[in-house]
This record gives sequence, structure tokens and C-alpha cells, in this order.
Amino acid sequence: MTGTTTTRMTYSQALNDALRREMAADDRVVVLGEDVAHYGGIFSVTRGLLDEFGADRVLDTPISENGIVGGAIGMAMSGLRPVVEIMYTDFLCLALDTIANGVAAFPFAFNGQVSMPIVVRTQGGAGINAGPQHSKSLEAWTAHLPGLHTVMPSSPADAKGLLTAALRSDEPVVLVEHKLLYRSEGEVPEGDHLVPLGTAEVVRPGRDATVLALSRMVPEALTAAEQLARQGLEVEVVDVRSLRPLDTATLAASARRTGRVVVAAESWVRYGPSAEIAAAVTELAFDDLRAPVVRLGSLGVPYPASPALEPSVLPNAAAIEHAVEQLVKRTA
Amino acid sequence: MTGTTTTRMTYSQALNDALRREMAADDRVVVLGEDVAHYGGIFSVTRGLLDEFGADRVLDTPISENGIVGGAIGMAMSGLRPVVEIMYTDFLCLALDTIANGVAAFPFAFNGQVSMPIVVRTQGGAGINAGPQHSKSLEAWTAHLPGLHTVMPSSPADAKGLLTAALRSDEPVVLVEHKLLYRSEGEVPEGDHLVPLGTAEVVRPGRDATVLALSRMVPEALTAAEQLARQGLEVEVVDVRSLRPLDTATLAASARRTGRVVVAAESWVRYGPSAEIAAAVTELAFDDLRAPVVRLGSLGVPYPASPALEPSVLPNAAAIEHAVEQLVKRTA
Amino acid sequence: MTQTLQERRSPLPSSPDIDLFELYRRMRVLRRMDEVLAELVAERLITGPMHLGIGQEAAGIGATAALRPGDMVTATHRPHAQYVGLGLPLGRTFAEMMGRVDGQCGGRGGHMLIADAEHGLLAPSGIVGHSLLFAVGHGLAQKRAGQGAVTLCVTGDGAVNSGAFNESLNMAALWRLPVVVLVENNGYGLSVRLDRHSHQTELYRRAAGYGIPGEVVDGNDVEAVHQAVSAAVARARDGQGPVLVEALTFRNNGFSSSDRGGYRDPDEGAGVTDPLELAARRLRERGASVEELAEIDRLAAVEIDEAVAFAKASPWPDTEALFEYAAKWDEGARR
Amino acid sequence: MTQTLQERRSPLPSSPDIDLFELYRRMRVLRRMDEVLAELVAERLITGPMHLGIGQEAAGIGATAALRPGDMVTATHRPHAQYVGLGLPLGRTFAEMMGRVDGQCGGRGGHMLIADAEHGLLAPSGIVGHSLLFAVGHGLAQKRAGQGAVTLCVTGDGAVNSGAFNESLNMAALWRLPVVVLVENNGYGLSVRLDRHSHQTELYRRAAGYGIPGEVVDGNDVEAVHQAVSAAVARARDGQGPVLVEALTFRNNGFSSSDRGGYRDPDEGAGVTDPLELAARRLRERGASVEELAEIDRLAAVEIDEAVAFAKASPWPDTEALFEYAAKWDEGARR
Ligand SMILES: Cc1ncc(C[n+]2csc(CCOP(=O)(O)OP(=O)(O)O)c2C)c(N)n1
Ligand SMILES: Cc1ncc(C[n+]2csc(CCOP(=O)(O)OP(=O)(O)O)c2C)c(N)n1
Ligand SMILES: [Mg+2]
Ligand SMILES: [Mg+2]
Repeated sequence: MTGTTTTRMTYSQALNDALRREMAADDRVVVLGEDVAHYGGIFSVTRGLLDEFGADRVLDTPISENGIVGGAIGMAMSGLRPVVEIMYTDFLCLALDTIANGVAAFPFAFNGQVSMPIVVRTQGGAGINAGPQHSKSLEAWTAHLPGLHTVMPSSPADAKGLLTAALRSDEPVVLVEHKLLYRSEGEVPEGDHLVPLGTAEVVRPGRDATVLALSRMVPEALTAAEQLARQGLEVEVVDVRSLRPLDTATLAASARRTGRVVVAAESWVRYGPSAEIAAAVTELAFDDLRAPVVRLGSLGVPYPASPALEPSVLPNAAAIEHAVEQLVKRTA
Repeated sequence: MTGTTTTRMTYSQALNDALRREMAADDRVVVLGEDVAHYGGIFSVTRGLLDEFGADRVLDTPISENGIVGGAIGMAMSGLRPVVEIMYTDFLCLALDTIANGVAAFPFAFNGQVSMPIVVRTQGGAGINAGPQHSKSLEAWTAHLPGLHTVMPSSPADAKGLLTAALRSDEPVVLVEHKLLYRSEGEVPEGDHLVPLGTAEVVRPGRDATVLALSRMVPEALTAAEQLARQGLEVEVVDVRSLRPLDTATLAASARRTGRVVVAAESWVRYGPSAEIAAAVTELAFDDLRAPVVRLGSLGVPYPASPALEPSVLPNAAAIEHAVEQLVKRTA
Repeated sequence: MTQTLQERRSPLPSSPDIDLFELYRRMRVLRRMDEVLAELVAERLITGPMHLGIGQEAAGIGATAALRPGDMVTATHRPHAQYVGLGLPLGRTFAEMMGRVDGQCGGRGGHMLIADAEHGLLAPSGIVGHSLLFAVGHGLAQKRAGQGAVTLCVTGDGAVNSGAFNESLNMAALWRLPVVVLVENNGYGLSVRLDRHSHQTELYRRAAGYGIPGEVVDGNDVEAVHQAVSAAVARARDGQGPVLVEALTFRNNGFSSSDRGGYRDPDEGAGVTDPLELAARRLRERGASVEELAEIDRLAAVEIDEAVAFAKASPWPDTEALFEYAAKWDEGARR
Repeated sequence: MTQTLQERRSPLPSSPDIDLFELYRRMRVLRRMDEVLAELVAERLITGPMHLGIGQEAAGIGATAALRPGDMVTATHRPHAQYVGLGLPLGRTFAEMMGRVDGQCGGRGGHMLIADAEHGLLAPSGIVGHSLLFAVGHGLAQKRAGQGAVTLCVTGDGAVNSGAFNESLNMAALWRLPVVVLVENNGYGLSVRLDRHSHQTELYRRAAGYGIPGEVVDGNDVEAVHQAVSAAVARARDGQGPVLVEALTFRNNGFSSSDRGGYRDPDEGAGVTDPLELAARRLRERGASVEELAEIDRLAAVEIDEAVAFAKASPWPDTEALFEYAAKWDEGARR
């Protein structure tokens, strides 16, 4: 990224930028979803696209999640490159049929006669008191499916870079955004900017412990790392970024270097993404680990709406800090 | 189980027995699903129930998976105890909305004003050349949801015992059957027979290595253990049986005893149930493990239909045997 | 042991006792509630998403007024009319919306998920389509119980295009369930205008495909809604199966508290009947005095003020209680 | 780079060239195919699930005959009529069903998942409802391309109750897509009789709810189906939007190869018209000789025998190739 001119923008704007650029470059790219056209998306990601590209490239759909993804399958088979917005990950539950039994399976099942250049953008996470039906993190589900990429950008630059890579990929991609990140700002490379699918990134180097973080937990981990640095602990923070393919080489290399690993993901712990990350890293770095990988995530209950309750179920910088401290203490 | 009279029956018959007994005991139990009434279920599990209990207790539904579970939610809130059959786990994808955003969430969300005494029976697994849309194992998905039990019986006795426990539970349960087990036979206790939800079982004791197995991999693991016994290796086989709650105490105790663990589950490995099992066991038994937990599962591709291809993506007794041998060699 | 609905349900004033005065009063309480909710959102005393129904009062209030004790209701992300129409204790309702311990769900559910077993509302839901699906289950239980109870299923124009609509209408018709489906057609599914989400914009016509009656009613006329739904309820109670009633109305506020606007014609609301004004005019024509109406308004304001005061005084819920009802049995919960 | 459909599609005989002789020939090939498939299942040369369509030939054959090159088809778990009607090379089709390397999908898909890009069939699907959903996407692409191509969407009576039906019909109508929905109403959704899964058993009436035309046709009369679908296709091609055509037919075999039976009245089939017999009778009335018909039958048998021979001679696929198209890019695949 060195040498590139950058602009400061929000995560939403960065996503919008990626969509606009790719739509301009390739007229097979078509955006569809609930409220994406006239309104511009409830998180403003598709704002302006209708005016710029017209009603046959940007479609407001009825409330028909399985139908939207199913429609995208038909479009993809007919040579288009659909980009679907599923407003909340919670509603992605309504489209898992077409995703699991269609999108992920068809290139394989039809032996390459069809490709599925489909991007499903969705948005998850808690933190706005939206309650149990609008706060979940379910990325472990799509990441379980062979034939599908699942990626989660944590910064505006990665939002642009991963979405661009997804839009150019001939394989299907689920891109999971986080509702609390849309307004976060950062420097974003102008022009072409790709983050290859399947790559993790060391966002802060360190030698004493590794935090493998996902999505919104990346900034939380960086905050924790700064605090811990004051105590003289140098924590390496790795943005896992791609759940599938999982960049086990980068994750395990860090684990081997530090011997101490905390996985921080907002999702529920049991059968969540952190289970796979912990298991995969342990497989590769077992001999260098001084203690079992520690997993941090949401408490195992549905997300409560009350502002008095919600924060207490979520992981955060303080929890990460505490976990690293404990781990270092245990293995001193 | 000692002292109880048993009868030899198939897994299907054992499930049928559990349903019949509970329906006779409690007239709030209502069975619904596609082809469950007049036909008796495509795997014969609900055979005879319509004649015995009548059309208002046993309902053939239209092809409306989300609607069936959604209907069950309404029934449960109105005081009934619905038992839903979702014909294939692959079609459970169509009902994950009502499961994740309803069944699992509501007792919590409504603070105990509603309970969800719902049993969702479904059936997964490969082995009959049914191809990518009728062969998946997706139990990791429901097991990720707080508020829900997910269990997988591996024998006729457990099929009866776990289904009976599920039917008597006031919390919702997903019970995942395996298509290749329906015709397997075994001794099943007559009369009342409960296997408590949340308990694993050591089905063969051993000291050299532990195989933590799920569903159809339990008989495969037992076969492997017999082979390995000839080489003088005593393998402990634990039937995990309950994915949520996960009986970590039993699993970790075995891991601590043997120091070597293989997890055998038919599902895909990445983000599959074996990731959680490996991570949870490692957390508790790290100091006693001589090597990282080994995970066996299906190759990471959709299930191919061809009889020439399907077996090569599936784990089996030979693969388990080989994995244990390698593990023992590595840690000798 | 799960209680049956009949055991849990406390009485509501039944249909014959409800005149236009009472309907007007309920609408006034509802309007006042929504106005105050908008303020509480602005003050950040309510922080989650919030969907008001200003302008839509007649549909929800007219419909619930057709019910009697023992009946059931299913509702959506815009459920306040049902909360008021069923007589929920509004202090607890505000407390729930504010996330307080005295809320019906202890603050867990928020404004879209207020169950109140005492009042026949067990699960409104923020997922589009759920109200339709749950109604099928209630209807099955009611039919089986054979006591003439019915379910009022409230849904929106946008929800008519969900898979759930087809699945539910077909099952309700097939099993002749005592379900009345009220489609509150406010002309938008979130930002998407009716004619941009449905080609056949006369939504009551969907009923014929299932072989059940479909009707359309002026959804801003509370008496018209009350009558149409009462007739449908009577039919359902009588074992003749479901009816779909489409109530044409107008949403006079943003879709939700986070609506950025910009997708509606600013003049769209011009000339639309306000359901409260219509009812007030009619009451005046029938002889009510200005003072009588003003007194209703005043009492509504008092009721809401008291409810808000109750809610504000309610403590925050205790995080230890979080493990009730989802996780006590689950060793994995505390991690 | 993804090819567009137009680039990939090889020509089909177009509608005007198809007379009753040709329709009869196709039905005969299809019948023979299904009869032989039943034998291959019995011999365990085909091992996966198998859904035959004996008795239903007229609907599928009549409908595909209304298409021209460049059109698209979506199909279900019972797709053989589309395979034959679109002219797929049947040797490869049998090979696919037998899991051999020369199958269109190298044995991966099996009988429900045979894509044949050359012939306008990209994804039949074994999931009820998928054919409806995919048709919306094809239709959108066709409308955008503006070349008058249409999509024939085949579905069953049971599928009419899926969520997908509502979502698809609404979108197709809303966007005026060039989609013709053919409901093959064989009176059963698996074991569930039509009147046990739908209250309104006249399924074409569902169309009105979406503001599109709905028609019913004798699904055992191949000419009637051909005419009705041709008219619907012409209308769709002309930009006038979707049509629903219900074809009444009868499934004269088990639901699938694992059907245990017992849910149908044994006499149910008595008096049902066999589509091949009807067509043969008509051809005779129009002057065809017994010998001409026998020759068609003979050639059909030869064609199928050759196809089976091809398939039997085809090797098994190589397991190393498994990593193509799903997993080459995924390091997690090999574990
Ligand atoms: C399955 C699902 N999809 C999308 C949403 C987001 N959403 C909430 S309300 C709404 C619009 C609903 O429209 P309508 O049924 O007309 O109700 P209205 O808001 O107009 O009262 C949408 C899209 C949701 N909650 N659930
Ligand atoms: C979503 C889904 N649910 C259930 C099934 C199992 N299933 C396959 S075909 C079928 C019946 C379909 O009936 P219909 O649409 O009438 O087609 P027919 O078999 O009669 O041709 C069922 C229930 C499935 N494949 N997909
Ligand atoms: Mg609306
Ligand atoms: Mg049928």
C-alpha cells in the first residue's frame, strides 16, 4: 500500500466507492436488495448508485431474501455478476437455502459449467440495542460451506479492498460488514485497491502474545494492545479478515512467534469462528503454544435489547486486555 | 441400563417407539411435517401414528419448511408440544429463520413468558449417492445457537432415549438422525428410557488414545478400535451424542487419560462440530495432550453423487484407524 | 408445565361495549404514546430501533377491538397499536422499550418483542413474516381446543411478498383455521413504494388464490376497520376459516427512528385522512361536545405521562439474571 | 470470464417445425428413458434417488417444444422431460445418472442436477422452489439483454405452497419478466394429495393475486400444452410479462425409487388418459399408419439403448478431479 494516494473516508463510503468503481468498469455487475436503490441502503452503502447506473443495474427488491439470492443465482448463470445486500445477518437465515444448496454447491455440482460470481453483502453484530433478532454474528455458518468465501473487513481500506476483490472473483463471496463500523473512518487507497481474499494481516507486530481478531474486534484488540504496551507487553494483533479460505500460515506463524494466543471474535464462542481458528492454529503451532488458545466472544445467550444488558454480553478491549494479562501470567 | 428388558429393533423403530409412547402419555404432543401422516415419513419414523392418534395429532404439511417451524412456534406458545420433521438437513436451511430468530431466542427474549417445548427432528449425512443437496451434515449450525439443544443419536437405544428426553424437555431440541442409521439394529430398553440431554458416553474404554465420535462415526470408530486392538492399541471411544450442551467434562476426562485425541464427525471439518470439540477439549486437557487433537471429517467439497466419488469424500473406520496409528507413532 | 392460553388470559372489554368514544380514546392513547416515544428516542432514553405508527392508528385499534378474551394476536415490528388495543399496562410497556427491569420482558426484548401473556400477545416479532407463521400455530391450537377462539394476525404490505405469506395463507386456508389476517397497507415496505414491490397493488386480491375471502377497507376509518374485522372474526369463530382484510392507511412518520428520508414525495400525505380527526369529527356530528373530546385527549396524555414516569423510575435490569431462560441448562453459556 | 447464455447456446428445432409426430417421438423417447431408468435402478446401476415421470410426458414435452434457441429452462427434481425436450445428448445424460465421467457433470450432480449449457438448461435443482427462484434471475438477465428470450420455469403442484412460489411470482410480475411458469399438477406433492396440501386446488387461480394471467390445460394432451405454452411464451417474448400455466396430469409411478406406496387409492389411475396413447390415437386419426408409429417407437428404443450403452462404457470419474471448481482456491478443502 505504500506509495498510494489515500483519502480519508468512512467504511460505508469505502464500500460505496468499491461498488461504484466496479459497476463503472463492468456492466455485468448488478446490485439488488431491499431498499438499495431509491433509498440507497439502510446503511447508505448503495447511495447514489441508482442515479449513476440506472434502474436495470440497481434494483429495489421485495422482502424476499431467499428469492433475492435465488434470483442472483439465475442472473449469474445467465452471465451477470449480481451483488446482493441482505440487510441483517439475522435475515440471512432466510437465504441459507439458496446459499448452501445453490451458490456454494453449483460450480462444483455442475462441474464448472456454471460459475457463481455472486457477492452477498450482509451486516451483523450487536451494539445498538437492537435485540435478539438484529444483532447476531453468524459468519461461522457461511464459513462452514465449501465453495464459498467468507470475509469480514475491519477497516475502511479493507472494506474497499475486500469488496473489490469479491466483485472481481468468479467464485462466490459472502462479505460480512459490522453495523458499528459503518461510520468508522480511515485512510483508503484511491483508484484500484484489492485485498486478496484468503489473506490475514498482521496489523500490529509484537512478541509476547498474539490476538487473532475479527471485524470490530480488530480495533478493540488494538486498543487493548496499546494499554498492554504501557505494562511492557508487546502484543501482536492479526486481523484474520478472511474466514474462508483461512490464512492458517499467517495465523500459525504469529502463534509460533509468541506462544500465546487469544482469539477475539464478537460471535458466540461455541461452534463459532473462534473454534475453527483455535483448532487450526493449535494443529499447526501446538509445540510452540505455552497454553491453550483462549477464545473470547459473546456470552452464550441471545442478544438482549436493554442498554443495561447488551454491553455485558459483548467482548471488548478490556476483556481482551484481561485475557492477555491472564495468559501471560499463567505462562510466565 | 442394566436390569432393563430390551428388544431388538431398528433406529427407525426406536424413534417411532419414543414418539408413540410420549404421544400416548401427553396429548399436547403433536407431530407435523411433510409426508409424516398418511405416508408415515420417508424414513418410516412416524409410521402408524396417524391411525393411532388421529389427524389432529399427526399432520401432513405442505412443502413449507419455515412455515412448519413457524407454525410450531405458535403451537408451542398456545400450549402444545409440537414435534416437527424436516425431511433433510439440507432443507433445514429453509427453516433457520424461525429456528434462530424464533425458537432459540424467544424463551430468553420474552423473559420466560413463553417456553418452546419444540422438537425438530431432521436427518442428515451422505452415503446414498444423493448428491450435494441431500447429503450435508450441518449440525454445527444449530449447535451454535444459545437457547437450543442439538443432539445426534448413534444407536437405536440412544435414538429412543434422546428423543424421549427431547419430548419431555421444555427447552427446544434439534435431533439430527443419520440416513444410514435408520436400518441399523440394536437392543433398546422397553418402557421408559431416557438419555439425558447434554451427556456423552464412553462406549468403549481404552488407555492409548481417545476417539470422540458423532452419529454414524460411532460405529465406524468402534470398528477401527477393534482393528487397533489387534495391534495392541486400546482405543477409548466416546459417543459425543450431545453437541449442545457439550459434555466437556466427559470428553476432557478421556483426553486427559489417554493424551491422544481424534475427533471423528462426518461433517465438513472447517467450522464444523469437530472444531468446537477440539477447541473445548484442548482448553481443558492441554497439559495432558501429547499432540494436537486430530480432526477427521468430509473433504471440503460439496457431496458428489457418483458412487465412485462419494466414498472418497467421507471419513470411515479405515481413516480413523489410520489417524490413530499416526497419532500414536508421532507421540510414541 | 406450559399453561394454555385460556388459563393465562385476563379479560378485555368485549366488542359490543366498544363504541366510537372508546375507539377514539384508544387511538388517542396510541397517538400520544408514539409522540412521546419520538421524544424519548430524541432524548436517547430509548436507544434501539423504534417504529412508530402515527397516522395508522385506526387499523390496529379497530382490529384489536373486534377480539374477545381468549383470542390471540400476532404482531410485527410496528406493534404499538396492538399493545394499546389489547390493553397492555403501558408503564411496563414503556419500561420494556427503555430497557428497564419492569418491562414485560425485563428489558430483553425492546419495543418489537413485548410478550404479555396476560393480554393475548405472546410473540410480536421483528422478522417480517413471523406474525403470519405464528398465527398458523395459534390457529391450529385454537381449532383443536374447539372453544371458538380466533387469532388476529397483523402484517404489512411489504410482508405480503415474503415466502411466509404464501406458506401461512395456504396452511390457514387448508386447515380452515380461525385466523383473520389484517394487512396494514401503508403504501411502503420500508422505503419501497407499494407499486415498486408488488405489481398487483390490490393486495386483498391475493386471498382468492387460496380460496378464502379478501376484502379491502378504509384503514383510516376506525369504525370501518372494526366492522370489517368483526365480521371476519365472527366468520372465523364460526369455523368458516380465514379471511384477509386489507386496511388502506398512511404512515405519517419515518419508517423507523433511523429513517433518513428522501424516498417519498413530500406532498404525498396531503389530503390523507387522519384517523383521529375523522373519528373526532364523527363524534362531534353525533353530538359529542368539544369538552368531552378534550377530556379524552387530556386523560390520554395523563395515562401516557404516568406510564413514562413509571418507566423512568424503573431500575436497570441485573446482568446476573441474563442466564435465565436460555442458558441455565447450557454449560457453554458463560463463555 | 463468464460466457453469456447467448454465446453458449446451440440451436434447438424451433416451434413451427414441431408437429405432433415430433412431439410423439419425444414423448416416446422420454417414456422409454424412464422405463429403462427403472431397470437401471433395479439393477443398481443407478444408486441415488430417482424420480420418474411416466404418465407426465405431455406436460414437459409440450412445454419445451414451445421454446427456441436462446431461451432458458429451469427444472425440478423430476427433470427428465426437460432433458429430452431440450435435446440433451442422452448418452451423457445416462452417464451422469450412473455417476460416470462422461456425464454432463462428470457424475457429480446425478439425475437431479444435470446442467447442459449447450442446451439452455443450466440448473435444474432438487430443492423444491429453486426452479421458480432461478427463473426470476434468468428473466431479469433476458429482459435486460432485450433480445426477446424467455424462460420456461417448470414446477410442481407441491411447490406452489413453498415460500419461493410467492417470492418468485411477485418478482416476475413486478418486473414484467419474460417467464412462463408451468405447474405440472400431478395431484401429489410426494405422498400428499393435492386437496391435503392446498385448499384452492385450482392452482392457476393463484396467478390473479399477482395480476398475471393464469390458465389450466389438459396436461396429458401434448398439443394442448404446446399451444398454451406457446401462446404464453409469445406473450412473454413480446414484453407482456409472466403467465402461469397449470397442466393437469397424473404420475404413473412412485414418487421416487424409494416410494413405499400405500398412500394412493389403487384405482386412482383408472380412466386417466395416457399422453402417449392419446397422441398415437390422434396421429392415427390424422392418417399415420401403425407402421409409422411402430417405427418411432423402435427408433426411440434404439436411441435409448445406444445411450445406455454409451453410459455403461463410460469410466468412473477420477477422485483427484474432485478438487476442481469448489476447492482449488480453498486450503481447507483437503481436510
Ligand atoms: C425477513 C426480514 N427482512 C427484512 C426486514 C427489515 N424490515 C423490517 S420492516 C421492513 C418493511 C416492512 O414493510 P411492511 O410489511 O409494509 O411494514 P411497515 O413497516 O410498512 O409497517 C423491512 C424490510 C426484516 N425485519 N425481516
Ligand atoms: C425444500 C424442499 N422440501 C422438501 C423436499 C422433498 N421433496 C422433493 S420433491 C417433493 C414433492 C414435490 O411435489 P411437487 O412439486 O408436486 O412435484 P412432483 O414430485 O409431484 O413432481 C418433496 C416434498 C425438497 N426436495 N425440497
Ligand atoms: Mg408497509
Ligand atoms: Mg406433484
